[in-house]
Formats: sequence, C-alpha cells, structure tokens
Amino acid sequence: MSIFEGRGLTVKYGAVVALDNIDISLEPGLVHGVIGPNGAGKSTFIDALSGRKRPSSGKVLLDGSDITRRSARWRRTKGVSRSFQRTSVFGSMTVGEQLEMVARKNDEPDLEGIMKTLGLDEIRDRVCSEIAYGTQRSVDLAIALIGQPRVVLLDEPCAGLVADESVRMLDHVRTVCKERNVAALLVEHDVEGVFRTCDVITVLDLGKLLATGDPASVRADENVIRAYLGSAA
Amino acid sequence: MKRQLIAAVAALALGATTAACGSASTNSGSDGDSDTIKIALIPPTSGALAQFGTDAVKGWKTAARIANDNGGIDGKKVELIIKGTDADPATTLRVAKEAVTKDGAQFIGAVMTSPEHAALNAQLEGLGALSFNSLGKDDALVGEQCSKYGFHIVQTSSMDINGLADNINELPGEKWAIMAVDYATGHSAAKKFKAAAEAAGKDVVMEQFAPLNTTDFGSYITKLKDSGADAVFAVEYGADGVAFVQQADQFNLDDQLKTVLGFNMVSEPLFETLGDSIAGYYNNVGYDVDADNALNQEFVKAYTEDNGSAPYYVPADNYLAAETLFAGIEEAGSTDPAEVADALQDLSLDSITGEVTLRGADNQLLRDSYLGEVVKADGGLKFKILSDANPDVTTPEPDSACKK
Amino acid sequence: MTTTAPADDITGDMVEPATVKRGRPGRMLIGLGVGIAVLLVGLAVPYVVTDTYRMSLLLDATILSMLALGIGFMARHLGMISLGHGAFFGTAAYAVGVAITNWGWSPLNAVIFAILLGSALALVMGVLVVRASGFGFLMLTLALSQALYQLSVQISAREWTGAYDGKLITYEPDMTFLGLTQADLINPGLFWPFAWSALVVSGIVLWVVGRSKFGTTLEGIRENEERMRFSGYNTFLPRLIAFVLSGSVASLGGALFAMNAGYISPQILGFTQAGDSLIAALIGGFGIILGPVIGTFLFVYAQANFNFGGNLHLLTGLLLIVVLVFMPGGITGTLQKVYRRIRGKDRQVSDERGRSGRDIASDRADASELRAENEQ
Amino acid sequence: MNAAQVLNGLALGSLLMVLSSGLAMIYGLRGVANFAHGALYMSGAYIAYSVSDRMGFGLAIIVVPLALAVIGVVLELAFFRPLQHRSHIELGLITFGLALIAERLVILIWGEKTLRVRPPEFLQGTSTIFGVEYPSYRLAIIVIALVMAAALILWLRLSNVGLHIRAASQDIETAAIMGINVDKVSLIVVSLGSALAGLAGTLAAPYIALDPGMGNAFLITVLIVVVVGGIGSIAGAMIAGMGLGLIQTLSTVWSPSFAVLVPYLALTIVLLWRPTGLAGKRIS
Repeated sequence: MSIFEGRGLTVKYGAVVALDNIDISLEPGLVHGVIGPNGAGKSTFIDALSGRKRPSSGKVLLDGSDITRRSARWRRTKGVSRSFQRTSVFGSMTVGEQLEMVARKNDEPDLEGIMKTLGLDEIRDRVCSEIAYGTQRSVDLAIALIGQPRVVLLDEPCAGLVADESVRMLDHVRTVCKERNVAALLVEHDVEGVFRTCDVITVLDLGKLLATGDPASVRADENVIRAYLGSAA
Repeated sequence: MKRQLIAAVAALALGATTAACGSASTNSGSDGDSDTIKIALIPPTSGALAQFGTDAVKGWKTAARIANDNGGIDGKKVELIIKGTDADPATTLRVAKEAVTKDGAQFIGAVMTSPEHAALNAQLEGLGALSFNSLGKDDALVGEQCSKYGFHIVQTSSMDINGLADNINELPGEKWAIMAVDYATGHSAAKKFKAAAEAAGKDVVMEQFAPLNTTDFGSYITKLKDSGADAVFAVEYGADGVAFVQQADQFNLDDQLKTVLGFNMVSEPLFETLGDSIAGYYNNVGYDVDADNALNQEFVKAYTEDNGSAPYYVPADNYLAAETLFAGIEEAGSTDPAEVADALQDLSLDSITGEVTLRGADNQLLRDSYLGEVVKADGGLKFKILSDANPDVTTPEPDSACKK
Repeated sequence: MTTTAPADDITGDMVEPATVKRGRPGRMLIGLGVGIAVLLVGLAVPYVVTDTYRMSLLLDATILSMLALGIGFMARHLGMISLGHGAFFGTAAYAVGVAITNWGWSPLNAVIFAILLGSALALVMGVLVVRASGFGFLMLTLALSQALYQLSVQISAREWTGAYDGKLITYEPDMTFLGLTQADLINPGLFWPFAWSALVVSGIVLWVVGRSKFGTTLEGIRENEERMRFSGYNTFLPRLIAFVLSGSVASLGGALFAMNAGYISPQILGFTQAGDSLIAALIGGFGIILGPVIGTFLFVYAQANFNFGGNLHLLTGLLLIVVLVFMPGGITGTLQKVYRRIRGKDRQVSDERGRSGRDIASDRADASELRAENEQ
Repeated sequence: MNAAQVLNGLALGSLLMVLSSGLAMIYGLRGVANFAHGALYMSGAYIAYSVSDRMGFGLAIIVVPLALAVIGVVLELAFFRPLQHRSHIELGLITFGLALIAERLVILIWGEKTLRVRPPEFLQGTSTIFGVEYPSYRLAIIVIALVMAAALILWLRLSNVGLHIRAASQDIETAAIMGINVDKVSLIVVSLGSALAGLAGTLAAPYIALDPGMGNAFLITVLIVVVVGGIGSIAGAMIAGMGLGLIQTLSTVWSPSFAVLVPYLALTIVLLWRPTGLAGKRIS
C-alpha cells in the first residue's frame, strides 16, 4: 500500500475540467515527478492533493484512509506538507525566526541540519524579504521540510531560478528525500531536471493523464513524445 | 515620489480652497475683570443645527448690546464668550469646562439639544456655573435631570403639546392620523395628543413612528393615505420634517387632508426651503413676534436693526434667557452664580412674552404657548397666531423626580 | 493567498516593519522597567498640571488611547484594520451605566462586568469577522458596530441606553468607586491615576504579548496566513484571541470613560467615533505600540483647539491624506525612519519605495478579499 | 400590502442600484472601497440643487453626472493612479480622508440648512398605475434607473471597452499583460462610477431632503450592498441594491425599527452563507 494516494481526482472550474480523473501514488524514499506543458493542470493537481483546492470528485488517501475533506492544517500535522510555486515565506521575519516558528509547531529535532543542508545557517538573522530570490526559494523548501513530514508536495521549487541554482535545488530535494525516507511529489516545469532527479514520472496534458512510469519508459512513450516532449524539445 | 507628490498637491489644493472659503473666526477669551458678566455661548457650529446655533447667538448679542448700551446690568458690563460645539454632549461638556475654568464664564447659554443639557446639568454644580436653556425641550430636564443651576427658559414638550391639545377643537378634521418620530418626544407627544383628541370626540385612526433620520417616507405616506384619515398630527423635525413635507406633497396627501398639524415641524428657518406647499399647515409656536408689548417691540426693532430680519422663536427664546438672567443678577445685586440662582427662585419679570415666572420647584419658566397657522404674507410665509394657551393650562405640576 | 517577495511587489506599509528581536529576556526586562517608570512618573501629572481644563483633556486622551491601543494591536500584529472597536468601548460604557443606574450595582462590580461584557461581545463578533481579511474585515467590523449603534438608539432600548438622549449614570446614595464618590470621579485629577495605570498596564500587556511566541504566530499570520495553515498552525484561533484581547482593552477604556463622564452619548457607538479613533491611531502610526496613543493625544489636542467652525474633520481629512501619502508608518514611523537614517543604521535599502514584500492586508491584488479562509 | 408599497420599494431600490453600481465598478477594478462615494453622491445632489435652481431640473440630470465625471477624472489622476501600488486598505483610507474634506466643502458652499429641490413641472403630480395613485417623479426614477441598468449591462457585455473593463476587473495585472490599456480603462471606470454617483444624487435631490448627513446615511448601506452583491460584480450590486430597497421598504411597512437593521442583517447572513457575496466567484 502506498503511503499517499490520489484516486480519480477531478477538478472543475464551472464547465472547464482542469483535472480529469487522475490517479497517483507516492512511495517513501522515492521522488515522483509531475510534468506537463502550461495548462496541463499541474498546479491544480498539487492544490487538490494538498487540500488547497477541494476536488470535484475523487479521493486523497493517506495510509489508506480518506483525507479528502481534511484541512491543510490537519494534513500538515499528520505529515503531509507542501511548498509553493509563488514563493511563500514570511517577509518581515528573519530566516531563523520563521523556521523556528514552524519548527515549534512541527517537532523538528534537527533544525540546524535542515538549515545547513539548504545553506541557510549563515543567513539566519537576515530579514527574509531582503534576501535573494533563490535563497527565498530555499527558505520556502525548508519550511516544507521541517517536522519530518512523510509526504512532501513541491510546487515548482525551481520556478524563477537560474540554471545552476536549479540544479542545486533539485539535488537538495533528492538528497533530503533519500536521507529522510520521504515520499516526495515534484511538480516542475524543468523537464530535464525532473528526468535527472525523479524515480517515477507522471505526465499530464490538458488535465488528463498522459503517461506514468519510470523515466526511461516515460521518455519512450509515444503519446508523451507526440504531445509534449516533441514540441517542447 | 513623483506620484506621491501629485496626490499630495491635489490634496493640499483641495484643502487650501476649503480653508480659504471657510475659516470661521471666533472671539474668545478675555482678561479677567470681576466686574463683567461673562456668558459663554456654546451653540452647534456644525451639523444640521448650526443655523439655529447662529440664530441663538444673535438673540444673545442683541440682548448684550441693549444691556451694555444702557450702562450694563447692575452696573456691570455684559461680555459674551462665543464657543462652538458639534452638538455631541461630550464636546459640549468639554467646551463648557474650558469656558468656565479657563475663560472665567459664570453663565452658559445657547446650548442646543436636550442630551447636551442632560450632560451639562449633571456637572453644573461641580462647575459652579448657571446654564440657561432656551432650546432643549425634553421634559426630563425639569424632571430627573434637573439641576439647581440649570434654568429651563423654553417651553417643555409637555407644555407645547398641552397647548396644541387645548386647541384641537378649533382645527378641522374628524379622523386623525399620528405620524411621529420614533423617539422619546415623538412617543410622548403622540400619547398626549391621542388622549386629547379622543377627549375632544375625534377618532385617531392610526399611529405610526418613523426612526430618526428617515429619508424616505414613501411607505409611511402610503399607509397614511390608506388609513382614510382627514387630518394628520406630525412630529418630525429637521431634515426628517422637510423630507416628510416634500414627499407628502409629491404623493398629493394634502388633497385628502383638512388639517396638517405639525409639532415642532415647520418653523421660520424652514419656510423658504419648504415653500408655498406648507401654506395652511398648523404648528405650535413658541414665540409671537407680533406680541403687543413694549419690551417685545423694542426687541424686534433692535434685532431687526442688528440682523436685517425679524426674530423667530430661537433668537427670541435666547433673548428671553438673557432677560431672565439679567433680572436675576439685578435681584441678587451680584454676579455670583450661587446668589443669582437663589435670587431667581420664583422670580417674576416682565419680558418680551409678557409677565413670566421662574418656578422654583423645577426651574421652569412659566410662559404662554401658541398655535399658529402658516399663511402667505408679502412674498413669503409667516405664522399667524390663532390662539395662545396659558401656562396654567399647559404646564404640568413640578416633577417629583426633580431633586435639586 | 499571497505571497511575498518578488521585488517588484511594492506595497504600502502603514505598519512599520516590526523587526523586533524576540525572546531576549534582557530586553523584555528593560521594557518592563521602562513601563513601570512611565507608570510612576505619569502618576505625578496631576501635581504638575494644575489647570483643570488641561487635566481633563489629558484624561480624555488617556481614556480614548485605550480604544486606539486596541485598534493598533490588531493593525500592528495582524494587519487587520478595524472600524468596530468602538462597539466594545461603547458597550462597556453602556454596561457600566446600566449596572450602576438600572441595577444599583457597586461601581467596581459594574466596571468588571463591563469589561467582561465588552470582551464577550468581542468574542462573538470575532467569530463572525476574523476570518475575513483586508476590506472584508474592515467592512464587517463597520457593519456590525453600526448595527449595534442602530440597536442602541431603538426606542425599545431606551430603558437601557437612553436611545438618542444618551444615558445619564446615577449612583445609589453612598456608592463609591475605590473610595471615590461620583463627584470625585468627574474630577480629572482624582480620576487620573485609574486611567493612567489602566493605559500603561494595558500597553505593557499588549507589548509583552506582541513579543511572546504568540506574537510571532500573529506575525506569521499577518505575513502569510495560508502558509501558516500549511505549516500546521491554526490561524483562526490566534486571530480570535488577538481580537478579544484588543477588544478587552477597548472595553476597559469604555468602562473608565463612563465612570469619568457620568454620561454616555449615543455617538459613542457611531460611525464618526469609530472613524476618528482609527484616524488618530493611523496618524500616530501602528509601527510601535506608542503610535496610536500619540495619535490620540494629538487628536484630542486638535479637537480642543482647532475645532471652531466645525473644520476639525476638514483638517483631519487633510492630515490623514498627507500621512498616508507621505508618511506611511504615521508620525512615529516617520520619526523612527529619520532616527535610523541619522544613526546611519538604516538597513532597509528598499525603504525609499516602501518595504518590499509586505502588505498590510497581506492580500494585495487578491480579487477575493472577502473570502473567508475555511478552516474546515 | 399594496402596489404602492411595492413601488416605494422599487423607487428606493432604484436609487440604491444606481449608487451601488458606480461603487461596484470602482471596487471591482481598483480593488478599493471608495469611501468618498457617499460624498460624491451628496455633491451630486447639491450641484443638482444649484443647477436646477438656475436652469431647471431637466438640465441638471445631464450636467451633474458630467460634472461628477470630471471629479472622477481628478480622483483617478490625482489619487488612484499615482497610488495604485499602495495597499487597497491604504487607498481606501485615503478616500475616507477625501470624504471628510468633501463633506465639509459641501457645507461651506451650500450651508448646513436642509434644502429641497422640486421635480420638473410635468412630474410634480401623481399618475395612476396598477390602480393606485403614485407620484410621477418616483415612477420616473424607477424608469430612469432601470434603463440605466440595462444600458450599462449591455455596454459591458457587448462593447469592446466593456470587455476590457470586465477583463481588468477579473485580474488587472493579467489584463495589462494581455495588452489592455489599464490606465485608460481605469479612467473610464472611475469617471463613470462617479458620474453614476452624480446621477444618483440628482435623482435623489427631489426625492429626499438635502442635508449634509445624506452622504454618510447612504454610504454604509451602499457599501453593504456592494459586499452583499459580490465584490467586483456590477450586476450583483444592482440586484442586491434593488433587493435591499424592496426588502427594506416592505419591512418598514411591517416594523420600521426592524427595517433599520435589515441591511446589517442581510450582510451578516449573506457573508456567513456565501463569504464572497451573492454573485462573487471563489477564486483561489
């Protein structure tokens, strides 16, 4: 049994179907990538899984039990956390303050470790709105990782980062996932990065599931090549 | 920064024009000379009542001018300390404290509303100043809220309503409807009028109360029309009164009515606004400008010289307050508030409204009340006094709740 | 909801960035020491200001400051601008009046009752409004407090509130408040110690709460409510607690107001009173706890000295615009900025354009400002 | 209950509809609850008083909205545009300050006295409709407001500018990226919004009495209407305005003191039931 599952997730905005009957399951220690062109429903998908958006139909399961109607807060306390595509940090607080604040709620034995891994220990006294954007993304990630979550849903952690920052970010994600045995979902625009980082990949297009499987098989999938990789590459 | 500048310049320009057309000046303060009678005037200078406030001050000014022209009162010069309030009791109280403690005023006048007087009465003794109320009509001011130092010059609501009730038989109409403001005065006026009307053998077919500050009387007027009434007793003041009259006009309510009897509804300052459509309306009148006595003729002449127009009840009642105060000072031979207060007990004096008496039990001035009809006269409107009612008839016994 | 950071997201800041260093017991103790010193020094005021009139102005300002303090607390720590705190101030004032006049309670019990009632009202109102943010919160607090005003002037409420006539407080004979008779209570010099202590103690309490861990939680909610929920925090309860706490301070002010004035006018619950207190607090600035207090003292001073001809609101309107346009952060915020600049310690590079990545309502450009975030 | 009472409700509703549609337009686009809207409406009524005094009411109904449109242009150019990057609350409080200034300005120009405006001659009497005798002027208000509402909705739905306004009201930043001239759209919306406040003031002048408190008296009600209707939804505001006018008038027939509380009750109930207002969309 998977630790975290989405079954038949469907999200409708009025008549528009943004997400159409998608299944997914995450395993501890594996990074599961989700890719797709703009408008594929990636953000809607992570919102539906994380409790930001209530799905029109379908279920979200944690350890096999239905948590579809649970709040974001409840999910977090049960070990499901997420990060945000538009950087979501606490602008007026220092890096240290806000991580401590989150750690206070989520019992983190090794806050120093997280800060060190993400290179934040040296800027702990800087006010968050004044640090570089790339570093803010790391803070965002750190907030999601505090409290030893079992499932981490990452919404485009590399958005807005330059190439080498991006590479470093994905390395961090993979390292943390392996070290802490976390089930990670990585929604990302950067296709190559996903192929490099992820153990399993799901491809979405126009709200529909196009393919899912290990990187090699996805890369070879005809539908994927036709609809997505072919045009993008 | 540039954007901020545009916005700020715009704001400042707006403000500058405003300040240019409207910085009201006031004179206040004086060098303390114990041989002057210092009267602080605290009228509303903003809000819907500002016009009345201005006119109240005019009454006092004429009184002070005449007194000073005649060598003062008891040999002392009269000095007016003109302040202002927004008619909020808290403001009025603060200004009164300032006038008494800072400017040395011994007497207070031109305070407008009953709530202001209620708040002021509660603190008069502490302040050691006398207040002369020529505008706040609430009965409680001579009842539970009365003060040894507060003098009620204007008629109370009860006196007004009793004056009207006394004359109900002179007014045409058998089926009366009552339209009153949903306010203490509205309810007590309605109750008393109803009793008087029924005693006079009239039908009261409906009573309704509209909240204060009602702007749309449409549904009330529709109900009035549906009630089949042929006369209306209306207790609506200020903007509410104007809205009611104007909308009644649009609904052609007058066609159905023989009588519209207003209670404090139409008065001289509103004649121009309301226009000819109120000709034929009846209303209580506090003061008869044509009263045939020498003091009144002197006052009307002096006031008209000062202001270019004849007085109506607001300046007149304030002038009457001044007359009462001056009589008290002369009687006491002193300007000490406590001594003047004692001298005023049950004092009778000749005034612009004939002989009046200040009743000691509740500090109410006993004076006539009138019923008037709005008539057209030389291009405008004026009140024609139909009858007057004696204080014996109008004034209730002193309220036992008044423990001064 | 929203997010911080992209550098072009220039937003206003009526709230001066509160980059306070928390959790240092040393600073906390210094703060407390300063507070107690201010309290003691302030008690001497009636001996210095012997003029009754000046004294009564100071007293008025002190009492009204408690209302502004409550408004300022919500603005400073949660970025929530309230037009409804007048409701707690007014309710407490009326409660004192009713308990003493209608029920013949002792003044001390009446004051305690008033604070509890005002706080209870804050709790009920808070449940309805704290989920909203930005304009939603502003309008809901305005609407609910106006509803209360309309109720208070209903003729059927006359027995309790005196409706439009206001409520005169009359004591049973021989009743005293901590040894003061009703006549003493009206005396500003004699009443001063109560009002001053209440203000300083309320200020210290709010300051300590603001610096506590709870204060950090509030700041987190102000900065990014959604992320707080996604970090496992309940964001409703802290907002409710803060609302009730600020409402209690306003209630205390209202109770003292009634004790001193002896008369409650219906305007106390009106739109103008709510607007005036907010403007005073804004002009003072929300950045430091003293801001709203300073604003209120200035406002009371201006009211006493520049109100002739009814031009007070013309002036406050102008001042409000000037402050909002040129001096975000109000008077205290601007002074702080100037001070920092002189000291050369201004770390804020982006200060010139307003601090980036912050937003008072924390949901700028969010079309669904009224959306209540469901806690589920 | 009779037809006249329903007409009374429609008349009040019409006034609220005109007033709130202007407020809703500005709110939807700029995200700012314009606290000066009540002052604009009051200014409109007072200008209508002066204009109809000299040139007749018929002219006032054209001149006043134009004059207010000019004020709207000033408002946009001097405040909304230069300060558009400020938070909405700050901008809202600035309009609060503007309202305080404008209210005083009106008093300084026209005085504090209650004033009265007469409707044009041919609308002064009553007409018979649905078997009841009803003031012709109130019928005219209802007709004018309904025509205005229909025209506004059609314009927003069918014209190019209308499309741009709707797009910008959805998301002003995206609209700008899509090449819509947001500055131009905003200028049109703010001036049209204040013109509508001017129209409401003109219509109100012969309907209710003019006094300096009239702006504030309506401001809170209209803000409530806009929130109840759903922020940014002009049609929602119109429907809520008409609905509130009807409910309030009809409850006045039943109990005047209850009717005063109707707007507040409506707001609380609607927001508890649908936090985004009747026509609001849930955007996340």
